[in-house]
Amino acid sequence: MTIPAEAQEAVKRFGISIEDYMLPVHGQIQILSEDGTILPEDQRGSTPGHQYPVPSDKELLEAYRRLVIGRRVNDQNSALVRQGRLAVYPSSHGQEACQVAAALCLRDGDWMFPTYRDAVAVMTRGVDPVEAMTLFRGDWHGGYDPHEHHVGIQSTPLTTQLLHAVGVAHAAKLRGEDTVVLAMCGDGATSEGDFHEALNFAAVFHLPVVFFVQNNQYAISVPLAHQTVAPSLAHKAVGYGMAGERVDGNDVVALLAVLDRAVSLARAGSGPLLVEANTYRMQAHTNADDATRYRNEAEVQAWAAKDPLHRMRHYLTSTGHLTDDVETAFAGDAEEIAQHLRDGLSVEPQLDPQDLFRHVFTEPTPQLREQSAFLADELSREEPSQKEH
Amino acid sequence: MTIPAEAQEAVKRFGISIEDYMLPVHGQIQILSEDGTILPEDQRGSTPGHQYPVPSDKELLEAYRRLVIGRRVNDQNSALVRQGRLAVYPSSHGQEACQVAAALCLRDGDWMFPTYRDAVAVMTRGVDPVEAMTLFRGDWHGGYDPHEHHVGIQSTPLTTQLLHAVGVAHAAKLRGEDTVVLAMCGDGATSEGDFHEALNFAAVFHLPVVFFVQNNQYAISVPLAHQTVAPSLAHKAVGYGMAGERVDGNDVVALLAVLDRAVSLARAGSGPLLVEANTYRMQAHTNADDATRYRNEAEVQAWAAKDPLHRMRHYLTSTGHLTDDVETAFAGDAEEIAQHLRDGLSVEPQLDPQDLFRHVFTEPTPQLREQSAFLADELSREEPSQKEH
Amino acid sequence: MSTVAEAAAARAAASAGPEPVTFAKALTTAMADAMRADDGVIVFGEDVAKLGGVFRITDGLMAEFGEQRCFDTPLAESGIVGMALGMAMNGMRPIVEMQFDAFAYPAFEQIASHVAKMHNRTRGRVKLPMVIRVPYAGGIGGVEHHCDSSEAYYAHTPGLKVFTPSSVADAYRLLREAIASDDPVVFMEPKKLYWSKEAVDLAALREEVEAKAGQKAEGRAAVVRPGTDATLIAYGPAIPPALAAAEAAAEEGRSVEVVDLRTIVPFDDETVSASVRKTGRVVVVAEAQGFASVASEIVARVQERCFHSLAAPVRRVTGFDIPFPPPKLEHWYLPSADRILDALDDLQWED
Amino acid sequence: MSTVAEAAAARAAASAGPEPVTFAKALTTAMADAMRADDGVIVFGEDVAKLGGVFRITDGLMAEFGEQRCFDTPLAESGIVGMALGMAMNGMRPIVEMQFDAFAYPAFEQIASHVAKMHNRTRGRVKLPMVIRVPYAGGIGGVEHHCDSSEAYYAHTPGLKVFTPSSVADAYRLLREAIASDDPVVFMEPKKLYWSKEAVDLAALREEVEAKAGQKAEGRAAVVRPGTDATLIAYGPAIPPALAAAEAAAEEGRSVEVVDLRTIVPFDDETVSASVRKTGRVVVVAEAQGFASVASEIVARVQERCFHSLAAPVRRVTGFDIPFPPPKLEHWYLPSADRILDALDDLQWED
Ligand SMILES: Cc1ncc(C[n+]2csc(CCOP(=O)(O)OP(=O)(O)O)c2C)c(N)n1
Ligand SMILES: Cc1ncc(C[n+]2csc(CCOP(=O)(O)OP(=O)(O)O)c2C)c(N)n1
Ligand SMILES: [Mg+2]
Ligand SMILES: [Mg+2]
Repeated sequence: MTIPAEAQEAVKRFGISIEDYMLPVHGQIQILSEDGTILPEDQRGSTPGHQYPVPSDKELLEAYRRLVIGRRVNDQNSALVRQGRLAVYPSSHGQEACQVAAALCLRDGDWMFPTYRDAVAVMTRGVDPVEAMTLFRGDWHGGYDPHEHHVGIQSTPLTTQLLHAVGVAHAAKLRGEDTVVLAMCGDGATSEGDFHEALNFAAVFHLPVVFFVQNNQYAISVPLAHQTVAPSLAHKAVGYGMAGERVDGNDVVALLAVLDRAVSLARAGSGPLLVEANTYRMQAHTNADDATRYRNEAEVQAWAAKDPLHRMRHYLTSTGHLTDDVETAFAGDAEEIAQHLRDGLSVEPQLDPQDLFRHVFTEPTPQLREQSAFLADELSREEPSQKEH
Repeated sequence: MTIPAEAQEAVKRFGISIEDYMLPVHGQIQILSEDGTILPEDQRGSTPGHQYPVPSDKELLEAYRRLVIGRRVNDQNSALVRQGRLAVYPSSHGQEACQVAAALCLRDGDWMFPTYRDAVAVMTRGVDPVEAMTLFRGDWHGGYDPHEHHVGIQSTPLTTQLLHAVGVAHAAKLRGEDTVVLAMCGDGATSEGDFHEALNFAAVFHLPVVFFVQNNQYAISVPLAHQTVAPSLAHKAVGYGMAGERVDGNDVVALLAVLDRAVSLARAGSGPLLVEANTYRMQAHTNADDATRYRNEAEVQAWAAKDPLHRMRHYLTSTGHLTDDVETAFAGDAEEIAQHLRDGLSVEPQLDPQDLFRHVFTEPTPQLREQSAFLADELSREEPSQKEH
Repeated sequence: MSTVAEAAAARAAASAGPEPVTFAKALTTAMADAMRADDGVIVFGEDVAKLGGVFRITDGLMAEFGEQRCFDTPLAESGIVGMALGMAMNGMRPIVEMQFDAFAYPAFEQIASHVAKMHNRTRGRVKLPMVIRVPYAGGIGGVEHHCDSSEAYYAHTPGLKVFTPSSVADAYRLLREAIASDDPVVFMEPKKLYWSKEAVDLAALREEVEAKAGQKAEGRAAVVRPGTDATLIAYGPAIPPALAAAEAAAEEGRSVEVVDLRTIVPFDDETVSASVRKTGRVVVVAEAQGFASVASEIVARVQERCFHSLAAPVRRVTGFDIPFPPPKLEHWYLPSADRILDALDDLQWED
Repeated sequence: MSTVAEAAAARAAASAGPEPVTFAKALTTAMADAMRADDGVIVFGEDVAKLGGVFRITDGLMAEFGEQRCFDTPLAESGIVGMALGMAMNGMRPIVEMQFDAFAYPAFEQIASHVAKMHNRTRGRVKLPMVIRVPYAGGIGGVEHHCDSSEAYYAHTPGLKVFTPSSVADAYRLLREAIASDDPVVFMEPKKLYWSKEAVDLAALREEVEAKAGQKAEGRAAVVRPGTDATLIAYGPAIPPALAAAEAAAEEGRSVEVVDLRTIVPFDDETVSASVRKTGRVVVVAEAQGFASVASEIVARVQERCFHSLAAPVRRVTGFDIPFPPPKLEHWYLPSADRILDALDDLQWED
């Protein structure tokens, strides 16, 4: 195998084996304790070759602001489902640290490939929240232009988007651009064949892709133990000659540290990396799911104690960066977006039946033109009263 | 993760980490040197938890006999292709040690799931050589009954058969049977999604499957370096919480040692294992391929020096187990099978056009009955001369 | 959804006696009964065990039969189907659930290249008694990839049987037959019918099936509404709108026969042709996009076999040749009773 | 294979002037020309680089354009198609090769759920100018899984264009059009035609295509042999036997028109219907198994549109509904000129 330069560096500097470079830390990288204090360096779970600096206070304060907004967005959207304004919403409540860090670690020109659960990451990246909700409101499959913010359409067929991420990175690399691509998926999704193919392609073509797995312990009702018996999901990196890392997914400090380094390694030419964030889906899979069927309240409560917002609030307050005024301002920012969501989603979308035929191809085929005329004719013959569906 | 008992044992006994248990040896297990002498224990590439006894002389002599037969079968079949008796033959010339060991490590009740290249393994397992050639003669898709010798049909769609192996093992396990299943594939095939899914299913359901990868360095024209940048294919085991091992694929002694242990571990309940054999495809991919387009003669010659037969012949002669008489007897056994192949394949197979419809379902549908009648009618109207196609 | 509910209610009202049972319940009961009757029958897939499936079709099976016979797998459809194949080779009768239509596509190679062909390539030595359950089609407001009608992919693949019930009794009967079949069956379940109810005596059906008393449903289309002026040929999710259209047509004085294929493979040419010869006018109704579909096949067969009985070209009412629309637009896509009535009106009655 | 060779020879003889060129060469040249014209065009897949593909269709591309623009991938078809999609999203025009028809199945989810739908779901914001080349069909004595006719799976999937040339000139023209298309195209190459030769001036064709001079072939069926008594509608591998049958029919005094679809999606109803209205008798010929196939669709469309012009039911000559047979049995399966002639004879000429 060709050992990437960065890996060679680590191997040399720390006197570790190439496998040690690839193998994630045995536990996980954690910087902020559950009660909101920065852990001493020797308690962060790091090993030689796996050491991380603490991000700047400025970065952390902004991350916290995004956490507050993310939580508000999750709760607002869940409420909008209950009010019938959204058809479905897969909430990332409890995973906001992952969502926020995934967006903040990227530059403008970089790309992100999210799943259905990553709406908060998508919005944090700059996509208009209402546009991001189009899929879940049900007036179109995707509401935003992937090219505008370099965010792939939120993917439902599990894991498939990782390959699109690989392709985007490959194209950029062929053109000599320094784009990094963050490819996201869940723990369950790692079992699909496309996961394997995406990681291998990225490794073989030595592409700047950071694979970011939010291990929220469940794939709908199926717990991680039925998904894999590997020591960790990050261990899967080894099989591709890739470095893996495991991080506390409720610790936005550690997430930023690990993802920032992963992105800069990738940009510098290390090839792809795999980061597993250990987190928890605090709510049901979607509003259609009943989580009490497969997990108990005690488990949920144990994770509630690790709440990502709570930890950061405590830390930033204790360091004096988060004053009541700032907290109020952040809450205001969050409320503004919640209001925007409420407003945007309270308007019934204008539906045009002809949209059915408009975008199948760049130009409709004769067959589609015929079908479009057929529907237009059918609708024109309907009673006016029936037109309002 | 649940650490299998055997792994726990290794971890305890050798004071190694669970990752050390899963990680293959850094080089490869080799017992017989290229010039045919048994290597001293400290030169066999083993590490704590990865030590292998030398199989018995009786086992080795029988293995050599099978090697001689296997080589003869490969060469005979290649000749039959040239004579037009076979449509195509993917030869395992150079890989006979893998072929032989794969069959010999199993008990009668065990199952084997071979690829198109594993005809020698299939025959070594007891399948009639002519029946095994049906696929390549082209008179039917498969010529033997998979249930008779517990050998799956040789699979062309790459890697798909690993999942069938997993299913067979799962069914046996549910019934409390101690069947072990050997699932075979090539280096190229490890890149397919089904490889990932098969290894993961086997690991999660803790099934007695030994995945046996013959890494012959090429997938048609594509060399291993374009297939993976992992330290080895055996390293892929780690990502499934499975133990991996790497063995000299031209050393039947090491292969038997490693596979025998893998099979007995699996039978004892260790869960699945992954064994990578490092070998070489001495001839073109099939007769239709032109290997000079993508590899040079020097490389081929370097591997010729590692020939699996040559090494064993030297070793067994030097220990006195292989006398001229025995060698002659083995050559006779080989010639007998070659003759059987020549005889069997010189007879034009009896073709029945109605076979087209007979086996699609257990009972033909009305549609198939109609189509069958249509063809019968068509053929009955043909000139007698045209009937002989 | 009102059409569906109405049609179901109408059918429920029509038969007297037994309690109303949902389509979902009939499927669950069919699996449970088969599992009771044969230890080799096992059920697995994503979320089928503890959760009972996202549509709750496997609800209670793990509780009754244990985690060995009803279990969750890692999230990988090719893995599920490939493993099922191996288990079927080795004495089991697996039933696997694909969570939604489009999520069976990762298993396409296993289905097309192995499940469909294993019996044939081994000259019948390997039988694959396995069922691949696929909840399919729309009408439930599902987002993209959750409402595909994928039956044509399977029906076009030789070696697969394709069943698709549209009534509660058929849900039970056909699933029992699929499980009992030594051939692999792709069992397409119209999602929108899961919650439809009919008064059906499942216990009586069980007895009938287990005594092999009644006629097999496999390969036998059902005339679900008799008529004399025109024939609607449909299956699965298209049956409710077809029945509603026939009902509406009756009010306008037109007697429309509705034929439910029940199994697409094998196909019941006899029943279909008999109806067409009688009425001479045909509309084929299917929810899937029409191009190169099962509906195309029905049209082709009907005109091949009944050409001289046809008073008008066979018409199709199918989905458009577009990706399944988002929830708020699906009503424009789904074949409605009105659209079927329009097609019926078009059958050149003036001649 | 003699029919194929003969038909090709006949066509070659018919046109005078330029050197005979193989179908394979036309494809290779089309890719090379497109790569010269546009840096964004790249080619990848299994064995396409150093080896030039198992059929040598990409031979010489790596040598001329370098390993960045023509490269081998790891052995994983879903990976190939999924990565191509990402590259197409990001400014490239990838052409990927699936080594054989059945080996595209692992990519089915990527093709059906993403390649086909991306343009639509993003309201046209993401274009996918990519070509998936699939060598398909039989007639080459290939073993199982190497001779599937898989066009119906793609043609049935909305959002995919499906092209399939049957002549050397069309091989060049259609592949250039596919590469130039902003929509994804599944490009089906009849394997048995790779070695067929015709006298075609590729340089002239190049000029024509690059000057956008001629009419586009996309969506335009070609009347490859004019006739008045009956129409054979065919495409891809079925064209040679159709032409041979027409030739033989002519000897018996029957004038048979042969229509080559060239592109299945979009479909050229105009040309097809015009021919049918003229002749009134139709046989649809396709190599794929017939059930729920492209042939079914053609029959359905023809009877929908030309019912009253039809003097007899539209007949189909297709593959049987069985897995593609082993090499020694394939001649019984493949639509032959004789079988087509039988079907022509059946078109109720007595009436
Ligand atoms: C290919 C495919 N199979 C099945 C599904 C149905 N499904 C949707 S989400 C889900 C669980 C995914 O779990 P995970 O990857 O852990 O992500 P999470 O929902 O926990 O964020 C399943 C099975 C799907 N969307 N795609
Ligand atoms: C799914 C699939 N894709 C592609 C092919 C075509 N193909 C046949 S053999 C081969 C190379 C396989 O290489 P490897 O797995 O290393 O096995 P080897 O031939 O070297 O024994 C390829 C690409 C196939 N048979 N199946
Ligand atoms: Mg999860
Ligand atoms: Mg190989």
